Amino acid sequence: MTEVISVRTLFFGIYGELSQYKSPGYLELPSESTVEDFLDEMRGAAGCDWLPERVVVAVNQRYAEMETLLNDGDEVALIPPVAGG
Amino acid sequence: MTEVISVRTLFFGIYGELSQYKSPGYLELPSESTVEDFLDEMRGAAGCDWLPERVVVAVNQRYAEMETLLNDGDEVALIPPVAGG
Amino acid sequence: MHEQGSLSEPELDVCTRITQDSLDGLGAFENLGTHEDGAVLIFQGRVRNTNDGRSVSSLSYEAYGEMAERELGAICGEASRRFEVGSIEANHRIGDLELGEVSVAIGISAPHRDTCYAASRWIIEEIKKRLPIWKHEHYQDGDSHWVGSPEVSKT
Amino acid sequence: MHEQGSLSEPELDVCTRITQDSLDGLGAFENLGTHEDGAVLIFQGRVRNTNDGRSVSSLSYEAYGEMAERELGAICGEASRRFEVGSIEANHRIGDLELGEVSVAIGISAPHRDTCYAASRWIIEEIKKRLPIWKHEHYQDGDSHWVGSPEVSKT
Repeated sequence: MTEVISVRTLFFGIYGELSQYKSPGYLELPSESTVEDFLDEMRGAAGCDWLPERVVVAVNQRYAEMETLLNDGDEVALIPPVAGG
Repeated sequence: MTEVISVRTLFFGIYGELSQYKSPGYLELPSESTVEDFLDEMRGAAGCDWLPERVVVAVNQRYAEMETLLNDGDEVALIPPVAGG
Repeated sequence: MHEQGSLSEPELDVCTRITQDSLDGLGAFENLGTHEDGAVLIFQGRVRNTNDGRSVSSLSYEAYGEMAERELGAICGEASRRFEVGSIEANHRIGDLELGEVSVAIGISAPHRDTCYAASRWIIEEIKKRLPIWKHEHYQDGDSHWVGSPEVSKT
Repeated sequence: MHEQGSLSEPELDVCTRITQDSLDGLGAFENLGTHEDGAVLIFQGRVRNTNDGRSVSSLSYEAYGEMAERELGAICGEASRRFEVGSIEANHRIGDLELGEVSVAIGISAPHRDTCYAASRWIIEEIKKRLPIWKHEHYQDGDSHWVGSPEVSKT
């Protein structure tokens, strides 16, 4: 088991606009990290302090819970309020 | 004022089928007759005894009430249950 | 797009038709509405191959023509006053129809989708209630029946 | 008409697409369904010239492409299990759209019209709830806004 995992980060809509200058394309996290750990890291070390308190997250193209465990190589997307239709 | 009025009679759908051999194309009625009088006459003298107890009637292409007064030259249509759509 | 011009009162954009011609195509609805309209809803009724458990082979629709035209216009005019619609196009077919052919087609445009669904639904229900049109269903077994009418025998 | 063949289980007739191509035409819906279907309902969402009281000049839709395709397929698959529909064709446009262009188009065929209305309504509401697509509205005054997102300022 690796001690550290690396996940790919994706930003869409308003988050994409806000993240375009300084947000990471990948983030390293301790293994056994959850979506919630990921968000804490994004808001802190990764400098995305503009993220609102509640953020919807998709892991590998599926909506995820805060408790969802992340694995090395996962694609983690930050989903602002959707507005299709 | 005429003592007698003549109305044109129209039959549709199942009524058209039932009326095709012996139903009148015109009916003479006393002046001041109503739709109800018309129906009584149809069921009796005009031989349309197959007409059900409740019949929807249109006078001059508009739905009419039993109390609607008829005038000479009116077009009176017997409307079976509609089934458009 | 039909441009509404610069009238202070919006024009009533309602078009209705009782016709022997095919309604199968959707061409009549390609350009429904204006840039005010964020939603379009098109309903088609078609001849099904079954009804009440019987195998249908074909249909004939008979209409009280003049009255049907008047009533369909009245229904759609009333819809345009009840609901905040942009345009309405409603057509009913008469004569002989094969399986799969379109018997009724109703297109609505409106600023909002709620209005489209409500108006479309209201119009088809009113058509079924009051449009003087009768459906003669022919079955695979050779029998036929006026839909909705009791079986009356000539005495 | 798509013939369903002679399978004992009816095939799931669902087709979905996230596309940069125009959805303005109705051609995709001309032959929806089979002779089992007595009703067809087609919904189009279009770019309106106003939203929340502001004059819109154009729109861009951004999508999380792979996830949007998966979700749209999931929504329509779920609809086909919830409702007794025949066929479903649902398409969402992405990229830059002009006023009046179709952003979303949903066609349903079903044996009965109740089902068409219910399924169509359900699908468009689910799309608005969960399809990962974002609308960037451009206004006549030169301003722009991500619809539904709070105005967040980068600190």
